[in-house]
Amino acid sequence: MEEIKININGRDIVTSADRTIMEAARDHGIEIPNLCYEERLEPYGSCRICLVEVEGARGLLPSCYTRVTEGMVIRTNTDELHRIRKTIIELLLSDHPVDCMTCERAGNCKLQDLAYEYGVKKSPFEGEVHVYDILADNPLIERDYNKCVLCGRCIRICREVQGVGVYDFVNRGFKAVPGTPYGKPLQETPCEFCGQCVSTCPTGAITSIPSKGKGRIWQVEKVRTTCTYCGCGCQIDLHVREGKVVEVSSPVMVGPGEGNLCVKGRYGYGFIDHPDRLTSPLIRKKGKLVEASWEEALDLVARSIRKAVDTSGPDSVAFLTSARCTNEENYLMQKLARAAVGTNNIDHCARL
Amino acid sequence: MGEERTRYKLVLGYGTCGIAAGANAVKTALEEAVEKGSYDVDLDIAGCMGYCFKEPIIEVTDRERDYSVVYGDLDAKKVLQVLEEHILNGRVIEEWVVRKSDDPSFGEGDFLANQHRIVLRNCGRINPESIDEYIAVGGYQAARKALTQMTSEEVIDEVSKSGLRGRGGAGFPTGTKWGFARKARGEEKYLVCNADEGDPGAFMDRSVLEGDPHSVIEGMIIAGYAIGAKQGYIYCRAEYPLALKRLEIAIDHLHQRGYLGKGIFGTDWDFDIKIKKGAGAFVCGEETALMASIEGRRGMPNPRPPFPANEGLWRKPTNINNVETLAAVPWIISHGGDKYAELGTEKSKGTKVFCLAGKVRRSGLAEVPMGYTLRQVIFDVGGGVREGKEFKAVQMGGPSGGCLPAELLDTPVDYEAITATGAIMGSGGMIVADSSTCMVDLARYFLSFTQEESCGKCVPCRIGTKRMLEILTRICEGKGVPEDMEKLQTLAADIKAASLCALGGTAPNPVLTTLKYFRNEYEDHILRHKCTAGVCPALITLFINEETCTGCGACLKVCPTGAISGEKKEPHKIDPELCIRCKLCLSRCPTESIWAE
Amino acid sequence: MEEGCNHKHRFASVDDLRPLEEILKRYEKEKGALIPLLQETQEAYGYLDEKIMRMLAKKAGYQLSQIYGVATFYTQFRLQPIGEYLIKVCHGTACHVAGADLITEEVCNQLGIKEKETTPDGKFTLESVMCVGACSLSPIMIVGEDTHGKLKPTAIKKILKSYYGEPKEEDE
Amino acid sequence: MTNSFDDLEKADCILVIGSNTTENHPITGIRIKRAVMKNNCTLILAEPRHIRLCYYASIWMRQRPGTDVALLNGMMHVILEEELADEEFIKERTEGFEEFKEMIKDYPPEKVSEITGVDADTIREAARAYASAKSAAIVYSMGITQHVTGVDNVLSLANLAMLTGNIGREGTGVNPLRGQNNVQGACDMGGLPNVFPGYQPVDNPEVRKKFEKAWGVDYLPGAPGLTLMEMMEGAYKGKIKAMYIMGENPILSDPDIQHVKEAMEKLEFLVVQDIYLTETAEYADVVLPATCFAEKEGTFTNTERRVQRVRKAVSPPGQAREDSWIVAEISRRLGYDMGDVEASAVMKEIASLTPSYAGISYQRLEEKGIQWPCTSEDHPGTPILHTEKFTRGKGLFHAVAYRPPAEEVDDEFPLLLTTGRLLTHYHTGTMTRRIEPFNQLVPHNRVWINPRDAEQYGLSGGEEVVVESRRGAIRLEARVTDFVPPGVLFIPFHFAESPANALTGTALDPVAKIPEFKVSAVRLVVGKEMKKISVV
Repeated sequence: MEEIKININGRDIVTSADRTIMEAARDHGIEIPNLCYEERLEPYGSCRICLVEVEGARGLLPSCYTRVTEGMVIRTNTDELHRIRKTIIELLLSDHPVDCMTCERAGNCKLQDLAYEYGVKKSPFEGEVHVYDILADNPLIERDYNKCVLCGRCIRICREVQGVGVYDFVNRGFKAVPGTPYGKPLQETPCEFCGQCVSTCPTGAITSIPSKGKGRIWQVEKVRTTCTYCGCGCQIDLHVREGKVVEVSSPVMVGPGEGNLCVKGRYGYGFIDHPDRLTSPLIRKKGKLVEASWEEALDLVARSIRKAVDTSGPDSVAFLTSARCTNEENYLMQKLARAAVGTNNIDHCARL
Repeated sequence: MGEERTRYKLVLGYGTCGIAAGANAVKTALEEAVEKGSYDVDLDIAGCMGYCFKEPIIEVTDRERDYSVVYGDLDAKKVLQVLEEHILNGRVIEEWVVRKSDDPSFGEGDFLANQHRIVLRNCGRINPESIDEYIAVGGYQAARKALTQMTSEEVIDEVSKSGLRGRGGAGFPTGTKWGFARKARGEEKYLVCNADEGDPGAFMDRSVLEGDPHSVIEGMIIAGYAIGAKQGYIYCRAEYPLALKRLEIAIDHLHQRGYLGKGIFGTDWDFDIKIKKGAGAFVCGEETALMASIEGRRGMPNPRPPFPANEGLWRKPTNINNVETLAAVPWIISHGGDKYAELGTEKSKGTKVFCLAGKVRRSGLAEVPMGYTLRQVIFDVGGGVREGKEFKAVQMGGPSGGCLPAELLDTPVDYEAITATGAIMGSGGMIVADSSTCMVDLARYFLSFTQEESCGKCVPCRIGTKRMLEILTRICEGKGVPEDMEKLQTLAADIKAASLCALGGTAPNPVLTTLKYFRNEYEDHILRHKCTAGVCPALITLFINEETCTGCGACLKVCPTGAISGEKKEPHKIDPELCIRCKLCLSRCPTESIWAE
Repeated sequence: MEEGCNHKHRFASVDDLRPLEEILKRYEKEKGALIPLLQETQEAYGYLDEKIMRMLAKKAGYQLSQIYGVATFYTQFRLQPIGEYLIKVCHGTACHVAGADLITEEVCNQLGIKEKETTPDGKFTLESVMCVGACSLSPIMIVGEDTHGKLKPTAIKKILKSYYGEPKEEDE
Repeated sequence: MTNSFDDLEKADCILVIGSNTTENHPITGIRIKRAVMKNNCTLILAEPRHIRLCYYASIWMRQRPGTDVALLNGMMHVILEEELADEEFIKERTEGFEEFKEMIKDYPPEKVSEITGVDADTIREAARAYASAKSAAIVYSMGITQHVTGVDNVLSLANLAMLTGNIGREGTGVNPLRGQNNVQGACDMGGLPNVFPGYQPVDNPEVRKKFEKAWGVDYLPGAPGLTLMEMMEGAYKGKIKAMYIMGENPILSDPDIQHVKEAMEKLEFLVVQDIYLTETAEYADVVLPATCFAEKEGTFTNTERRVQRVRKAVSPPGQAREDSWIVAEISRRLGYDMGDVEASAVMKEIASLTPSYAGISYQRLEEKGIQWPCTSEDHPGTPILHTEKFTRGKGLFHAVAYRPPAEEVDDEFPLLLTTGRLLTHYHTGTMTRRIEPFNQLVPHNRVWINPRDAEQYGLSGGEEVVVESRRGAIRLEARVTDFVPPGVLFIPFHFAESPANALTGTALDPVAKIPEFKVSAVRLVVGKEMKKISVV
């Protein structure tokens, strides 16, 4: 891409012609506030929070949508822009329940952050407020459209990224709201329960049911790891609180999944602390598996393998290593078979 | 048209306005009578002649004497009398005459005499369903000339020279716009005719499409050639069934003649047109929303840039022009851009069609050269305010426009001059208001319209206009507070600056202009709890004139709250405590004895 | 009048898929034809029935959400069946100034229904529309395909009555 | 994968064959869908079932299960006939073309159409679309490999890619999607009977010497060991005495589970190391409680060869221990001390012995994953394989003739069963079936039946039926859907209470020893007759 020169807030910047103003600014450490913008999605330009001033342009331009052009002179932080952004936040809050105390997204809410940044305590505008039923028509995803800011991110991610298209806006104008056709519960739509809509919702309008009330964003420790399901290798953050995984998210634009997850990646963590987990070695005694100490169990394993090797040779022992385990564990397992026992009888379920 | 020329030609105004006024009955009566009797006439129809206030009308042309008379306010009975008196007896029925061709001062003759018709050149003069009639008045000469004798650059130059600006409202120079689309990279390009005339109070596009569809199509053929688009779309409101029908007929005829399709006018240029019916969304008049709608999506606008000229329909370069703009193009090509530019002001050239409606005496279509003053349009053409009442305001540009007071009547019709007042030229709607129109209510009305029509995409328009509307409603209900005016003003400014498209960007205009020019009415509502126009229900009281009330009981029956009492044949009374000011009684009273204060 | 009160809409039953299939066929190759598809389907069935929409989505390759989004965006589309005659009262500026509210109120009064409702006998459905572009004849009401201009609330009763098979009187 | 996920979005054409990508590799599915939606990429789909990708495909070839070789040969016939092959690539980069070309002559589209049930013109259209694209990628998965002709299928895909020069460039390649998070890694690490880590053959004395030295042992066996299915057979026949299973559940995942159970019972000693008491663990003599991915440090290698970190987030429950610790403890007790088995140290050892992992270290992985081969510390990794030459030098065309599946339908077993996964569940369900919301969404197993077949059996959906094969029978609910073609049933294998693999056969691909999960002959039993059949 062609390199071009622009000026943002008095700073000369060299950027490439395929960048938007917001991207070019971000590349150079200038953050432009936004709400409907998401890196995974096509720009939309609806929230008007990211408006900037461009010399010579007819009116203000949405920085998420507008591509830079040679010689563009941009201002992102004028008094007028500040006032307009504040008005927009005030308008949004005039139709938004102020229940941040109990809202699932408090601390992780773009609207809350904006209100904080622009010092909007209470909306000066009064008027009709939407009252929608909270929709928890399935075990995973809750929709509370009272908190919706109509950024369309749920609709767009479902359509543009997932290609599923569960939602669209229903009605128009003040009555517009995202929704399923004929208001059907999610299970009666093609919904795959990937929770991508949850991941992109900037407010508490769409939230995950399993993690509800399990911890605020600042109460959890995020541990970056790799998803344990299929071979895509999506990068995920395990949200850990008090020794438990309470939620899973994916860092946007990181790793092969670029922040996208499927139903298993996002919601398939409940097995980790399931009561069925094995917590002690077991040894078969009188036909039954009973608890035993590690010493006892390991000794028995070693003794039994040794016995087979001694009586029938190393190739009478077989090892199944695991496509579920780490590289290091697999390495050690084949080393065990080859170096410690002396057999190449090692395989795993790659064939299954 | 028969081979033998009859002496008289009868042309019936057969547009939506005429039909709404009863032209169908007139038509049937005429047809039956002509078939049975032996009148030396042939019948034809035409679109709206402009005298909407006199519909149904017919124009009787005496071919022998080269003289014509327009009769108005007809019905099935009256039209038979015209046949009888005028055709058989050769006697003009003076009292029904709207216009005489030899005496512009007679009747309503000055309505037309004060106009300068270019866009409406054929409206009401030819049968819109006949391509032959269009060709007979020089139709398709311009397209032929452009395609066979001019390069596309020359066509664009000619249009640029004419100074023609987008008549949809924004007033962007048409030649420049075409130039952008011409230069845009891409093999596939589209031309769209925006016939989604949604402004309440504007009907010139409908009138042109119904009265002279070929001129628009010819304009499209020329425009398509100029920008390099082989496919054209006409995006027309579904609310205009007659316009749609006539467009379809016209396009059929053109296909038959080889004027549309492959290798048109014997050249190797291909051009075709598809009609897309709107489905009821005002916002689709906005270019990007219109394109979304053509593509089969919700008509929600997208930010610009990228402009349609570079990335439009199906992401291909697209040029969008309004009906009136396109209808002017053939004239410009035929007569030359310079000729067109002779009319008008320095920056606004040519003519503009206005729709006069509201409390104006002669409502209808008025095409005047740019530079005429509002006073000339409203008083000289429109005949001033109805029932001799006092002019209070003119609303220009519909929900995107503004209300201008009498002091500004000398403002010339010119994009920049009108914009300076806070209104906009808009598409050409002019609603005249008199003392019985409440300006706060009118502002509230327009805002409720934009609120209703807001697509909901961007926050300022979706919530901002809603909050403005709520404040205005509050004021109309007498619950306004003085700070509301300030609040409206600042909110309006932010909505204008921050909205995604022109719908939101101009939505506050009616409020801002009324605040500016009719602040006293706001103050009356807020401070004195008075609606001087007697419109806002919460601020009025209904009275029965005991002198004229006959005690018929019509009002009593209809009153939903039982606020009216009175013995039969005795004057009735309204209990202001119970009255909810629904005004139902007012409309029911046969003697007009009920009034609001 | 050629389009008098005999003009009746006979809508197809939603169990009859033939009209839908015909419509689908007509637009098979046209891109972006969702809106005309819906318009013609509505013309055939009177409204956009859920079952028909599901079929349309499947056969024409649209996501149902997209169809529903479009159907709820444009005022022309209806998700409920309508009466035999659709009454559209114009609320354009000229009509508003001329008292369109009173017209709607009177129609409601006469028919005992609210806006967007249908009379129990299935005769009329009432809607408000934005400008129909016949401002000089304001206020205006369209019943079925007939336009009635320069209305007064007092005229409503007679007009409505004319649609009940009684000899229709000339509009004033 | 020869190429990367990013590459899929650079392809002008993608051929997806034998992969229900959106359900089994949802995030790769996103890439394919986006390629179609955003970049106008032409998607060719070869798949018997109606899957979600059908909505995105320009061309859908609904072949009979097990006829992939014929289908691909048919496409290549068209490419040769219409001179759409990449002559230059064939000349410069490949060998064996002439023999291959001869063989292909036997596969005119009309003949192929009879075998596969795909319309000849559709085959032509697909061949043209693939061959004329500037860059075309192939994506496949278990629908290709889990056949007795699995290797043939893969070789045919390689032929197709080479024939058109669609390999070694951006947006091209032959891209298998691995079914489990670390199949790639388990293979890379030498979890195979014939190779050491990095695919270094065990029968190469040089290689053995290297490992003997590094591991400090005198002798490493040079003969390849048994594959999984051979192990089971060995156990069944008494040749295998002891088995150590780490994190696998063959009783549900392997074909013909009755046979597997019997094999397990015959073992003298079975140790199973897992996080749950799996169906297989029930047969163990010793069960060792292990850790799950959230409880340990390490790395996984994804299907595009990207090595990425696994990090410990929580502590294991009770006395459960890390697998590496367990393995090392057993090793120590067997007289072989593995030394430091802390994950980063093990990776150091891996890097030192595995050329393709040589440049990989935890320090580098901290930032982001690396795609092997990564041969040195400053090597950036390899997003696209075979850019200049193939591993063996020139690419070899294999003349692969069509062979029918091991089991074909007959009067007794008239329906064809194919198995697979559902989006919401995973593999044998040990994890996902313990997740309550998932069980609510998909509570039980269902067999998919085409409406035409359903009508024949008087089914309308929702009723219980029995599906029986020569090996066993299971009882489950019927789901009537045209997502399967007539004559074909589909059953997911996640459900222990109605295990699909009670029905599947042990016929193996002769080379890769992969069982033919995707084709079994079965019959449907409904109504009262069901009582007569004993189900698993």
